[in-house]
Amino acid sequence: MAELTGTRSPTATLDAATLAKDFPLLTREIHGRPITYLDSAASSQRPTAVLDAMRNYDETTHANVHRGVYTIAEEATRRFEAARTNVGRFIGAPDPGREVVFTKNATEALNLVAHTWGRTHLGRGDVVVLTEMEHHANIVPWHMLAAERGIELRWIPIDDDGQLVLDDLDAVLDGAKLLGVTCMSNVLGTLNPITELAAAAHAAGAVVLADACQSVPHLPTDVASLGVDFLAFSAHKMLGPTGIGVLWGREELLAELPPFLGGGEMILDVRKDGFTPNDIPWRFEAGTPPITEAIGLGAAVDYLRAVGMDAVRAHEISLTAYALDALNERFGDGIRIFGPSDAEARGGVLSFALGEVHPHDISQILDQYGVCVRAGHHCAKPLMRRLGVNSTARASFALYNDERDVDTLVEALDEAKKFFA
Amino acid sequence: MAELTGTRSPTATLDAATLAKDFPLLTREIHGRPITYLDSAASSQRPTAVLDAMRNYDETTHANVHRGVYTIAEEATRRFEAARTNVGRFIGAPDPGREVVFTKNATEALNLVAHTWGRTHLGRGDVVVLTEMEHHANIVPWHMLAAERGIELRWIPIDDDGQLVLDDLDAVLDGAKLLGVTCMSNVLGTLNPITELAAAAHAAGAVVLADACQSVPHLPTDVASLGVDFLAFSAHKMLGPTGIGVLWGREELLAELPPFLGGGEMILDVRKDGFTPNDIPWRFEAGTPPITEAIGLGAAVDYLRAVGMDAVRAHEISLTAYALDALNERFGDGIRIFGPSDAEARGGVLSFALGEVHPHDISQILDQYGVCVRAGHHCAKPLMRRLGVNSTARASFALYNDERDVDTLVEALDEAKKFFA
Amino acid sequence: MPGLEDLYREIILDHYRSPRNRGELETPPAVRVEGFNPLCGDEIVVTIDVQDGVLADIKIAGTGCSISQSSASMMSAAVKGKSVAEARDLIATFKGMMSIHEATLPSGAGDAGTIEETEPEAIDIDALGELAALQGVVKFPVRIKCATLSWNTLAQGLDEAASPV
Amino acid sequence: MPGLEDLYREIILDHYRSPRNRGELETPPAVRVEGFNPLCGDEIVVTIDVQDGVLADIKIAGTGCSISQSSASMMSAAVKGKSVAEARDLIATFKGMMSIHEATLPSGAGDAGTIEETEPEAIDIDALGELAALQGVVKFPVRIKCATLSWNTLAQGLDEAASPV
Ligand SMILES: Cc1ncc(COP(=O)(O)O)c(C=O)c1O
Ligand SMILES: Cc1ncc(COP(=O)(O)O)c(C=O)c1O
Repeated sequence: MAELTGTRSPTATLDAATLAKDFPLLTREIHGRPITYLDSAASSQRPTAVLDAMRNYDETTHANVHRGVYTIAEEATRRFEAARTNVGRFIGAPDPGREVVFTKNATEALNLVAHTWGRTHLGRGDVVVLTEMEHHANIVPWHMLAAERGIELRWIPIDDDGQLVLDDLDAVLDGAKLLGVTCMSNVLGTLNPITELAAAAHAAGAVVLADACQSVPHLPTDVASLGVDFLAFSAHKMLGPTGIGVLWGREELLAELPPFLGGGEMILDVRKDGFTPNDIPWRFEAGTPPITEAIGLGAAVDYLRAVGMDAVRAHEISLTAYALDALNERFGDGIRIFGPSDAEARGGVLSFALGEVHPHDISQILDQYGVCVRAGHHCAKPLMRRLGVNSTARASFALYNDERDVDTLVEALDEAKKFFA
Repeated sequence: MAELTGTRSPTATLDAATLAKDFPLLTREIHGRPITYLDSAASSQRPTAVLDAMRNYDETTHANVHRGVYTIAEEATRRFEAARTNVGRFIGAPDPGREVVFTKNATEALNLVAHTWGRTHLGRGDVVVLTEMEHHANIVPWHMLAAERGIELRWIPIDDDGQLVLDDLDAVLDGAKLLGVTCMSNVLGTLNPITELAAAAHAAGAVVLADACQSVPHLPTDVASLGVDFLAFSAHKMLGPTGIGVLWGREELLAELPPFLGGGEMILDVRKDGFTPNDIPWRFEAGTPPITEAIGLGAAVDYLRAVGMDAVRAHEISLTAYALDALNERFGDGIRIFGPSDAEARGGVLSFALGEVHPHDISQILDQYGVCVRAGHHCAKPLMRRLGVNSTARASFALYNDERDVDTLVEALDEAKKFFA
Repeated sequence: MPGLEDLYREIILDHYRSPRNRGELETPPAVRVEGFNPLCGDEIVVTIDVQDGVLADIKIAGTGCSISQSSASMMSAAVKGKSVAEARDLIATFKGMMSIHEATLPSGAGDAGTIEETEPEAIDIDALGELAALQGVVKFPVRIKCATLSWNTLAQGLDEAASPV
Repeated sequence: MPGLEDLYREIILDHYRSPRNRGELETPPAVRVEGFNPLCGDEIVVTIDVQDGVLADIKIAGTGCSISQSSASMMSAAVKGKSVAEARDLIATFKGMMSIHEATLPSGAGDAGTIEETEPEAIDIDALGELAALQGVVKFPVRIKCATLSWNTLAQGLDEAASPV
């Protein structure tokens, strides 16, 4: 996956400790200890540059977009649309101004595809293929469509290393109309072979909806070389604000879709007896969009681009390798780390079971040491069932984490283990 | 409409010039002149207290909500849910913790009702009654449902004073399943008799969906005394951030509705063969919610409550009366002001036609004087057709506007008129 | 564990490590109810044997964290052999102790961190015996659901046992 | 109007106050096309009479702001009597002048206000004659749609006139 700007070298590096200084929350203390934030897969922290960009917009430029002739309304519109283009370029969108739809989060983006593409292309008996490692956001919309119009869901299984089993791929995809697949599992860290999957899906006549929530923040992304048709992600996981997500779609596909929600902005005309929808991407953006949030997302993209996504990826591989080693060394058979054992085959998300200690208890004890890890099903209950657990503890990294964070995690886990022994 | 806290006296006052100092954007200059912001009906400005609350959250507390055991995740959840309760109390919700659904904007809130209530209660031939002064956000979702399932839309007309014609109300409501009505027109300023309408609709067996986008920011609101079933509004029009809106619904009604979007947070369980939805209000909040934005909305509510909604209303009546007088005096027959002529019967929204000068040109000229007014159809094209115009110019007030703003408007309009004479 | 004394009292850890009344009763005659916590996916199975208005036997199965497991274990010890009415009273008292934060969301006030703490209503803590050890859980709102899971499940079981088969 | 000299050139105001070729031609033989601007709700009606590859007559109706009205008026004067090919060239040139901002959204760079301005490509401004007066509109992006409305409508009319009835 080629990237556009910023540091290009695959050996590019970053200095996490220096970057961490850009994130105000990371200076906070928890129970008298410095915070060790290891829950970026749930939501990342935001650098001052992002917070400042939003504040600057709010203090100098805010007005509703797309409707005003006066100076600040025009500036607001320009900054908002510039953010759209900026985000589109960041993921290699061929036509960034038309193909990037702002939603409220990645979940809405995925639902948008189910509602608009799904309702126009899927009928009774049609097949949608998902993977066993999907997040609920890429499962439940299809369940809802299945209940409404009798579509069939098929599942690509995973093996014990947390990788998709692709031996029967052609059979699974046979007759499928859509493949919904996560680029990177938010539980296992598994990086799926999207390019290969997309090619197989297209050969079978299916369109490809990629859930890129966990990959866009951590890897260079180029929609063209991935070959997918739709791509969804959330700003709050990529150093941006809450309240905004993105659906990218291929121009030809988006252009033929009906609207999603109805209201202002998405129309060309409204009469008492009907309405005429607007052009893309606005057709899918009913009502006042998340304007300040788009500015923030644009600034987050600028920040990531300046650091360089290759450097982010390289850093996270090395940190993940370090963590895998450290955990295995300290706990041996006492820890079960889910997902690929090879750091290069995965992102910086480590779900684990620590002996008999329940994830809730792990997380609670770790909190005493200032360590933030998530405990739960991570919105992936079908995957939990496949793994034979109710929940896992999960530590996840971002560009501001370094090896000291891993060391703190390991020590705190040791305490938890002792406490519940 | 009784209000909850803050200044209660109907003669309560506020000092707009002092309050204006709380709004950083209002210190901006446009073309070398101080800004005169008269577009709050499109989107209001935000006080420093709101911006600070969001910044404080982002810098000290941010984590994803509802899923984490660790300290900041729990704090984030508490602050987020406290904002929900706070907003619910502000509108007199009997059960604020369960009846307030956070959406991305008011438009999503209205669509949510059409999708969930509409799809479970409306079939071919069923009647939805709207008014001729509805915003597109309360029209297009019903058009979409009409196209999908053949429901019929009926319209309550308006008279030449911009008031709903209620003579035939019982006939119009006869057999209706839902009445969708705006509390206050965003074009005419008309305040509709919601309590009366709701009673009539209930007598006819219809539920009532009120669009409170323009009323919640400017008037005391008490859902119980209004007697409506659903109420929708947006934070960005009430001194809060973009990216968040609210649907309030009566507990019994919400509790029986199916989910809207599918994903994390809105489920109790997900299996490969289906899912179990969560309790209200979370059932309707799929994915990561607008967390920072909820904090901001809570702070906006605090700000409005401290000023006192009675004081806001009293101020806006007097400012509107002053503006009506000033415009009529200066332009006489040369200006056509739409909507009720009595300031008490309307909110602080003044749409007008200034002779033959096109609203775009008015807005453009006014901008040279630092005056921000909107020109267009204001997302109310059926109303525009009823008024016999394509667009209007619209000046709208908030608690930070005062009589000097009106004076500046009048002078600038005079220049526009001269320029195009 | 410094800072967590209120949560992880010794008696709680004891019940967690050596849970009482573990297992499942045969159904029928026993009534079997499952409860689960959507937050973490934990599931609990409560089987009860109600005879002549008395909760003659109870067993607990399923998995969960230390709080949910020990709460279930203590509950089973507390209600076993009691009348259904007494069990219901205990459930009400226990949930009263827990509901302070479960039901009452942080109220009104600001968003800016100034969240009011509601004081616990007067409840008969003495009636709870060693269950009072779970009182510290209310300081950790996320864990309240863990503590109440088995109790909600038991309540449901009593309802089912009461309704004609 | 100080600050707006670029937008409201004298010639623009002249066409606005005294629009040329106002009205509608009889259809048929004329082709009638409507265009509208969703931003403001303005509608324009262009009727054209194409004979032997020549735009023999054109009339403009509808309502709009000074920019859309004067652009339509100037356009009508400029294309009337021209060959269809020449009219199409002029449309392309005019839209070239306008599209700088219409098509090219503010690019890449920051969100923080540092929006690159793209320089106009080389277009044959001379070919535009008095229409060049509308060049200033590109500095007011919201108004570009006003200026191009009649041109897009004309283009559509030429397409319809060309397609077999
Ligand atoms: C009366 C009315 N309803 C609905 C809306 C839609 O609000 P939003 O764009 O925030 O969804 C608006 C504002 O644009 C409005 O004024
Ligand atoms: C893989 C994956 N998909 C989808 C989502 C949903 O994202 P959001 O909650 O921002 O809509 C998440 C995060 O929760 C995720 O990790």
